[in-house]
Amino acid sequence: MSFFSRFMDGWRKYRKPGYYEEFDYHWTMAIDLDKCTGCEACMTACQAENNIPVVGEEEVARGREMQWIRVERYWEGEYPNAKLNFIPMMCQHCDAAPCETVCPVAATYHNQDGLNAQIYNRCIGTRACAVYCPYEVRYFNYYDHGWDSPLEQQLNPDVTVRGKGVMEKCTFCIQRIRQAKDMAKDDDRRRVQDGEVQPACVQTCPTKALVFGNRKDRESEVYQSMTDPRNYRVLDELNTDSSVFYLKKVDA
Amino acid sequence: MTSNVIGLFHDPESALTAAGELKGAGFESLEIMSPVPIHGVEAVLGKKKSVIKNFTFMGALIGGISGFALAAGTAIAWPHPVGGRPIITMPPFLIITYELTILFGILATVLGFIVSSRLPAFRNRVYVPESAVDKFVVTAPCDDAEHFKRAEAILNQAGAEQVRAMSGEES
Amino acid sequence: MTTETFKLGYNDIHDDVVRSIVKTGPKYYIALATAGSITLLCFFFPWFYQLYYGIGAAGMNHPGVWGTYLASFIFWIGLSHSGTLLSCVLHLTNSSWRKAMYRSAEAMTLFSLVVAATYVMVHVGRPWFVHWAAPYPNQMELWPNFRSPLMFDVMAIATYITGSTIFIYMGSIPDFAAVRDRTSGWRNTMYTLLSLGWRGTDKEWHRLHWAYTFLAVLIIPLAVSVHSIVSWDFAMSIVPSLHQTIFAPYFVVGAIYSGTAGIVTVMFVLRKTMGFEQYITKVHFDNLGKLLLVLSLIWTYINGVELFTAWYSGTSEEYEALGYKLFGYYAWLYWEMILFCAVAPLLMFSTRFRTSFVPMLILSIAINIGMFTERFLIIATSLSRQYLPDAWGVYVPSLVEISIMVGSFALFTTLFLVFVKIFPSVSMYEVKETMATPKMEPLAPASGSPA
Amino acid sequence: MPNIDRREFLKLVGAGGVSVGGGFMLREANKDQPEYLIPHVLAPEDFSSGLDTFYNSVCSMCPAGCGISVRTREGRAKKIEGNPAHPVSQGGLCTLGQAGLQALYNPDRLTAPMRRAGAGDAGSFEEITWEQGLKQVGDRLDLLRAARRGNRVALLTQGVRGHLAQLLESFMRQLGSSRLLHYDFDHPHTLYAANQQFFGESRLPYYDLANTRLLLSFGADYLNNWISPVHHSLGFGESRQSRPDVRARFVQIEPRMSISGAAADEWIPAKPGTEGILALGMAHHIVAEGNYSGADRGAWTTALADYTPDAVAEQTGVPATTITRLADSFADTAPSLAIGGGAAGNHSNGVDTLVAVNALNYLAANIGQEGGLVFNPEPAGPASQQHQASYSAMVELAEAARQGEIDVLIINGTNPVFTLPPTAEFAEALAQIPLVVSLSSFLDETTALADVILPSHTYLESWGDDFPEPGMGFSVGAVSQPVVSPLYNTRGTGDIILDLARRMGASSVIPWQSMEEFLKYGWRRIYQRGDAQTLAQDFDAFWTSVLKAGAWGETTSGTTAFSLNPDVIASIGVAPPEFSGSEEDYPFILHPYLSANFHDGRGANLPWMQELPDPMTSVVYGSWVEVNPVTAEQMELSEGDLVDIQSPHGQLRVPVFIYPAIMPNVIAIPIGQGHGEYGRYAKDRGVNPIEILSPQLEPITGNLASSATRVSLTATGGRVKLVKTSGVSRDLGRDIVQHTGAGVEVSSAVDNSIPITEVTT
Amino acid sequence: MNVSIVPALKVLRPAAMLVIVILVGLVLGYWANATFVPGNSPEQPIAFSHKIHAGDNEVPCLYCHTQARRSPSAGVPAVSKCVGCHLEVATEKPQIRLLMSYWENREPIPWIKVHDLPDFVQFTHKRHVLANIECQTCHGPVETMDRITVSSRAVDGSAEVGHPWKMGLCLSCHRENEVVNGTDCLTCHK
Repeated sequence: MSFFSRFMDGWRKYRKPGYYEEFDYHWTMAIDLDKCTGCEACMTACQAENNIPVVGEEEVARGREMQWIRVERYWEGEYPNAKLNFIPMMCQHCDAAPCETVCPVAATYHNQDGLNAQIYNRCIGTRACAVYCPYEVRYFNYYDHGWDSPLEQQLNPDVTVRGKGVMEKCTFCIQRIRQAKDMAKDDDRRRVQDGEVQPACVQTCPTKALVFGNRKDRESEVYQSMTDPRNYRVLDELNTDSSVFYLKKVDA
Repeated sequence: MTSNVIGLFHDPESALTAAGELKGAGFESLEIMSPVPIHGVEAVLGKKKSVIKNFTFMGALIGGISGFALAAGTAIAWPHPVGGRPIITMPPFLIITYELTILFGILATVLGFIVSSRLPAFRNRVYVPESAVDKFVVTAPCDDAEHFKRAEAILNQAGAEQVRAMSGEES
Repeated sequence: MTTETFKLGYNDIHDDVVRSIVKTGPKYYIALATAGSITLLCFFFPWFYQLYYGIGAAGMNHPGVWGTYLASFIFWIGLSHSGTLLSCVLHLTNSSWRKAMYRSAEAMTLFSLVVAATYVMVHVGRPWFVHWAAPYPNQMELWPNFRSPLMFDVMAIATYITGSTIFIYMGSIPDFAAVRDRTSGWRNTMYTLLSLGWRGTDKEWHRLHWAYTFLAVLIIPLAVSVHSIVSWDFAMSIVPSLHQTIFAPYFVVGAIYSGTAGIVTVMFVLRKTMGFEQYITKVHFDNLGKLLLVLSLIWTYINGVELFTAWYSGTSEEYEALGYKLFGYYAWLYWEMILFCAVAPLLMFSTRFRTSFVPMLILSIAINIGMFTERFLIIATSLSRQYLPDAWGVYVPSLVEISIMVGSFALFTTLFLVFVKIFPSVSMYEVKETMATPKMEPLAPASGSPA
Repeated sequence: MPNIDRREFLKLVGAGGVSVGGGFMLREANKDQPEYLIPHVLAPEDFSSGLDTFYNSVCSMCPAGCGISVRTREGRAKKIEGNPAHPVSQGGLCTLGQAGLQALYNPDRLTAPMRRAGAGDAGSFEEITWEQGLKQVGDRLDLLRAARRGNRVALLTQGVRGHLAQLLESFMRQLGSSRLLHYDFDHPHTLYAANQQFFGESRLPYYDLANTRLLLSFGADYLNNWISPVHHSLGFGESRQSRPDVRARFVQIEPRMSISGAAADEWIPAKPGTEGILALGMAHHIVAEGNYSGADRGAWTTALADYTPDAVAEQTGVPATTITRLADSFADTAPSLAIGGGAAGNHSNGVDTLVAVNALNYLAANIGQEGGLVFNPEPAGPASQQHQASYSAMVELAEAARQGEIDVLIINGTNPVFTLPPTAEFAEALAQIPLVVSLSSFLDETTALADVILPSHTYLESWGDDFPEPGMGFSVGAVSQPVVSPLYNTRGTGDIILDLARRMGASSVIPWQSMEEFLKYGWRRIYQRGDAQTLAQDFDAFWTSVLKAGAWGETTSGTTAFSLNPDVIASIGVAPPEFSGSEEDYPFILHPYLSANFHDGRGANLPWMQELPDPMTSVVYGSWVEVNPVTAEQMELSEGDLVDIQSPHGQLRVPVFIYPAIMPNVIAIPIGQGHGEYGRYAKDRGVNPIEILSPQLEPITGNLASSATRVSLTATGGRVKLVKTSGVSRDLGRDIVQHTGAGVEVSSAVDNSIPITEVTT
Repeated sequence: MNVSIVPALKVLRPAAMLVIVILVGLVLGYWANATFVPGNSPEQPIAFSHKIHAGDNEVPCLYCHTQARRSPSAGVPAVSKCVGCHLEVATEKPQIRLLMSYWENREPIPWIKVHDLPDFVQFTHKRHVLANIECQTCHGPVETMDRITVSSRAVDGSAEVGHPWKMGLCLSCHRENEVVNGTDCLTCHK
């Protein structure tokens, strides 16, 4: 196909948004804040699954901690009526992600499954995406991290270990998604069924506050949750159109 | 190799008059070398039309088109959905277009200058170093002694400080 | 038009300028050596360390992922903004007082751009892959993302460097020719090539004039676009107190402001060191002073507007950011900036101040310090106060960063020192233009005869 | 081509040659270095390179006994996940459980048997062979046993259940020693005692959070580390949102807001130690209001006569209205549930307090009810409750040692030197014991004082089993199998004990060669019960299926019929708590609590746990003391100020953290940091509040009343930067965590998404 | 006097030529190495010949590299597998003796990896084998090699000899066969 005809096709196809609705998946997470107890099991699970390094006390003191998913805490009121609200915060996989537009080398972009992709080996480390992300969930490798032997034997072989100068963030455990798709292919299924794939955080959550699945499947658990009347999205006013839905805390 | 008659003047005005008279006397392709651009040369040696502006314009035009083609073409060849924007995202592409317009415009202008001013000089051209400092020099090609006589007369008449013959390659 | 600035003839200018190039005293070499070694020690050495260790060598952290590197980048881009831009404007408005100074002003543009470009490399996490930001055919079949404000930057700055290089070169062709005639040896070779065999014929003058004019016309919008685009690196984000429509004009004005101040500094130095007392005079300082004053007023105004809108918005985000800027961790820097860039310049209302050299020098330096702070604050304050309070944090520059910052000035100086030995740092022919052209004299007896 | 003279030509040629070489080398230089492909010699049948293998096992990071399934790849454990089939964890897992991997791959593990080098000081050891080590110990045991002086041997282990417990028991019986102590710092002795008193059985009932509609928790941090946190969390989630149109309400009563307090709908600060009084106050109200109409109503009325809401309000500092409100709703909602424990149980009146809580359940008729508390049957496997050592039991042991009554002390896992207050003088006692043997996998404070170290496997390398206490209303069991081959020259605890048993000539009674063998022996009996659920054609099938499933359960449930012994009612009553130290000298009450990350300190050597921000404060890598904002203001303290905390028995220096939800006269310090040994990640970090606890006892159980120490607080003027990950923990009206009333609003988030994300209908 | 830049150019000529020669030289050297030096082809601990096994005796690849069918990594056979045949076959050859010595000492054979991908690429053999793509497409004519060499047969222009595996190679193949999400970065990089 000549470049010109390719150009003209693209020209016709790509002038409007919404050109990739035909794809099968739109991975989405729903987090029930009424269930979340802030136990942070998700954080450790994520760290174990995704080879997230431990940076050490000094680096944390300098604000260099690495947590793809972090539990934020917000106090409300004063003693004796003080309340503490937790909210797990990870990459929201926005469909209108500010971070994607700014990357000069397209190291972060939106893939057809509604994932906000971060390609480590393409990243040149301008860190612009981290500035543009209103959720501040992008973490930068300020240097090469090490694992005291034999801790490195625990590293997950399916996830790249990031080197210095590279941005990283939550991937919705893309390696698990790929694996599930692979299995689906094995028995000639077109789609991954609901519940077949769970990110580490969702899997471990003791209260089952986190739900993950394919939004385009109307029967899926996540679709039920995200359409729950309590749903809202953090910083929705910014129109980032995020794929992580939170269910409001209930006051009773 | 052609030989030229060369008149050095102390001031632009007399140089101009000299040039005017030479022209009147039927000398062709006169040149005035000066340390600074002289006002009113065109009145004497006739209007000059510069092609540079055409170069600039064309350059800018090509730049604009190729700029947009570059941005849009890249986007289409590798359609990365980004930030929920359409693949062909006008505003940013227009900025790229704008920049490339200017870039090509500039380059074309230089080209235009090179071409139209017939620089750099590869042949040995007639040159009087003083003209770079403070003298105003009128040169006219004249091949035979008789022409030279007439030219010299005119130049001296116009108040040349010095009149020489000089040979240079036709450039 | 001619101003009676110069009481000397064409010859003297030649002598002065050529001397300034050919005659080199020990002072120069000492200066060059110092600047060069500082560059190595404070700029390249820490940078290489950072390449080896990672950006962690700098003080950047989680909310504050951008820091002094980017601030310096903007600063240098800004500094570049008066030279060529100013000289273009003045060329088109054909104001004569520019002519003695514009050459060095343009040089300033060029070199600050070079420094800025190096800063991009310093800032980026993996500079060895930075070429991926350039569109070229590669086996990865992947080209840059032209939707990114950073790509605008790449384009704009590339264009700008090309443009201003060409502009300064074009402007000095006749002078190269002039110097060529006075030099010998390798210099002569160099200038012969540089001057392209310029003879100063009426035709060449005519072409040069037009080419130069067109360039000027092209470069003015370019320069404006460049700094607007730099501002968009920030304004296009949705970070509170960065996401502002006023940013483009704000940056452009700030750029010209700091750039003009920079010119004043450079003028002063040239004047003292190269012995250009006759060419760079009170007049220039006076005019530059007026310009600076106007710019400072505009700058102050825009700053006020920024604060006002932030305050008026009343949203928690803007409000917190504002409060943090005025009274937060970096507050002292903010007030320092206000003092240097908004208050001090008011002195220039007095003509005596404008026309006295040393005070102007001090002021100009103060202004640039203030402007650097401004760039730093724009990044530091807004990044440390974003949407999620839980993720707030403070960024403090590390030693490496500071040293590189200092080093970059040395780098600039080094480049400039090299420049003054190659380029005629005062445009001879244009200065001549501003002088009284020789007047008609009684006919001298014809001399000489056909060879 | 212009003419070139010879020299120039040569020069060019030379340069050309050199640069060609250069280019060649350049290419050579950026060829990548070779890697190796090391195959098996004999491939194990369940091995396949590049594919995951999952092994189900049991988590031993805390006593809860959750089921885990471990993902391994090429013989390396990569990830621990909750085992969905296991009734306790049901697929969930807590932070500590996740971090088990770092216990396995910890750089500071003991890699081989060691012996104290010479008479050398603590910590200097020389490596020995297993034969040497086992011989040294075995011979000694053999001698003592032969000499009928087996009682001079003591075995101190962390709380273990299942067949390992049984093994230890018979081992000690063979020795003829009664000194078998299971010691955990956080073992709920008072709860067992209270149940003994009230229900007449010293066992934990099953708290059915999942189906309850109102939970009153008296000081029990049930979501974090009380008994079975993961299971409670599951229940919490269930009862909160998973039931249509029913949402349980959670009320937490404690002086310092714990994680459970934060999760609760209502947090009520009651004076430390008065929780029981509060419970009785509510009981009084329930009875008085006639919400209770049992036969023994009269008895209750008399028993609770003094606990009028006003009197109670006066003692507890909780307004009477609150008490009555809670009492009413507790009685009205069915099923409702009251649980007590944690700090509330660790006071001088601990047992009475928990009895009072049980009484509440009784009065609200929650006992034996779904959604209330359900009795458990006898656990299917061996239990160890009777051997659980209270504080005073440990003190006795130490005393005995000082008297020279102990020749050999075998320590397995537990770390008393760290978890006992210095007043118990345990370290000194160890010095008196001729032969201290540690089976720990890490060089913790206690092991550092041992004479011989026989390092045991981590739980991911060894055989074992567990019968979670409490069961799930029915008895549950699970076998924990090795998921990776041992990393180092270590052995399973069971195997070591078996070996020692052989060496002391008890092999006639303890014939098994390995723990696995012994387990099979034990489980064969379970199999022979022939429960319908576990029916399999033969034992091996049963065994493999248990291993595969990672869990086993039987549906025999505990007693449902329950009649209260009348004289219990008469005895009901909670005395005001006693504290050590006078209120004048020590104005504050110290509230030490189990850290979310480190449990009782055992997690402190895991880097993940060290770097995991504390859920409530987001502090990492250190200790802090939580102070009420008002108090802090009065004392002009701000975050990071170093303060001296003085108790009658010691002093600590800690940075201050301003904690919005703690009573003004209470200060809290997390337990877990402040190790002097225990590896590079734990060593010399933060402080250990246990060090300054007074030996205040709970009389009935002899348990340490760890929340009953008074302290004073003095600013030192020093200041440190408290390392934490949170910036500002207040959302300044930004509505980040949104709330809604019980009523439901129509939402917008889905509707206003832009086209590309529209849910295709 | 006259003016022209030619003399100046003359002066510069030698220097200019030197520069040109050096540049050309560098490129030439690099290219020569890339073209004529065979790709990564290390000496293996045992001189195992794919030619004999896969070529002459036509042992199917998947007989030894069993994993390739169901796992991301093809895997190398356990020593036991080799021994399985060589207890009977060609027992007295020196290399087989070597093999046996490994077997008797229960030592694994430290094969050196020839075909190596960067760590940030997550390639899975399974999908490609199941898609009936010949091993040779990427690994070259292994059955003709006595010692495994990164060969040029894989190259379809997008990758130079000696290092056939460049991203372009994967991409072009994915494009031609229109793999679903075949050009999505996340397909290989995670």
